[in-house]
Amino acid sequence: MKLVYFAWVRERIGVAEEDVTPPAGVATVRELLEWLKTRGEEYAEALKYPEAIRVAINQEHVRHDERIAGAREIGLFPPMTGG
Amino acid sequence: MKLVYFAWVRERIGVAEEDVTPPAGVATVRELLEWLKTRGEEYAEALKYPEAIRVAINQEHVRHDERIAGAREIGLFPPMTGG
Amino acid sequence: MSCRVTVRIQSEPFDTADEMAAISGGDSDVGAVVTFSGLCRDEAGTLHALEIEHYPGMAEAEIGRIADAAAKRWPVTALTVIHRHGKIGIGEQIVLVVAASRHRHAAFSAAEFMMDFLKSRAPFWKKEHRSDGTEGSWVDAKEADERALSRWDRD
Amino acid sequence: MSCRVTVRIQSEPFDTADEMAAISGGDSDVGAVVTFSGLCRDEAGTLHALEIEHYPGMAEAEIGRIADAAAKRWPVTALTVIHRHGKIGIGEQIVLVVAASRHRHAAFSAAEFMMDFLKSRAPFWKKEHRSDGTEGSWVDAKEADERALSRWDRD
Repeated sequence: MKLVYFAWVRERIGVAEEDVTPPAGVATVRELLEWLKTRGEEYAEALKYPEAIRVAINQEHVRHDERIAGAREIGLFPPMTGG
Repeated sequence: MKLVYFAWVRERIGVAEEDVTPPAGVATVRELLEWLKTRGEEYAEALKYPEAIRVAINQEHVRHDERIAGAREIGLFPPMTGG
Repeated sequence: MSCRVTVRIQSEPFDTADEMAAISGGDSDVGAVVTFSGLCRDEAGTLHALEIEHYPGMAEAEIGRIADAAAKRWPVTALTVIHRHGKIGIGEQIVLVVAASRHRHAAFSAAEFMMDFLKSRAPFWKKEHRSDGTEGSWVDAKEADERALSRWDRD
Repeated sequence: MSCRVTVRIQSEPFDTADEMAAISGGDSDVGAVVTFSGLCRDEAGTLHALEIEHYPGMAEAEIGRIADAAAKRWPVTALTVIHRHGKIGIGEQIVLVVAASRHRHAAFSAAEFMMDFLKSRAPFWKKEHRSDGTEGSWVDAKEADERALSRWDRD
């Protein structure tokens, strides 16, 4: 699946997007965030407070207990500050 | 004192403004309206439902129990429909 | 906080973009501008214009009092109200309210408060010009407009 | 009631007067147009610009969903939202919402609802460009903006 990052999540991880294949057992958004934190220091730093991370699956907001099966694109970003 | 009329009050009375000297005993807006109704058919018609008439003394809204002593200008008009 | 209040009653049309520029121009602390434009509707084709009568002097004074009340209640930096009188064709602007502030809530609330009070308290009256040439009547005040004022008592 | 919804995300400035004319033009049943303009503030002189990042595709989709929700809730005839991205100087417009309807209450409510949800739900992020040349930080989300959503639950 494709992951896309925005704002300080993107800056801290150091890339704007990447393709990943989470291991079996990573079923929810919350589990995805925990797994990503194990991928390196920059991920651990970006996702240190997972509850502060907003998530969209296929460009729609989801909660952290949402299942990621079937997701083509998952966006991870800070709380929004538009308008 | 000067009376000024607007909208259908003006049309029914037939003049836009006039100077009047109400008799002693006409102390409030309500009494002024009752006295005006005695001045002719056009006044009786215009002021038939006095509770529908809005009143301003010296260009500020007042209630019908307001005293008219000291008024330079009294405006009589229907409920407003601007905006 | 001081608030610049501008009130104009005029028969000529006005330019909304100019008024918006004037209200925020030069003030780098304005983050939110809300405008309300009231347009002349054709009421399903039955009208071809409205004639607006007003009480000269009192109209300006009353709108100024409403603006002062709004400025006291919300931290707005500027309020502009322009109300036309005379004959106004379908689709033309009758009234414009512009409210500027640091944040959006104050601008929205002040603009809506202004319009609610302007509708029922500013001395203007509308007479219809009917499309079929018959004599139009004076527009009746709406009870809903009077009721709209009461919600500003609460919050 | 059908509502024309227009959503644009662009880096170029836009013209508010053109957007207002487009939304009410030709529709003689529009009596009320409310606009909201969000401007870039200088935060007491500390900023010289904002950089706005967005999630392409999702930004348009999310604003479209917010507009659909507003159109379902109030009888608006048209809604326009334009949001800029990229570098935006002090005093420039960041966002414009225009709501048109027969009566004012629907236009005010729809515009304010749109802004409240846009602030906390549309995927945009602001980064500061500081006047003193030091690196600016990402603007923090405000708790007040999140709280603002809850009042739309009630009425």
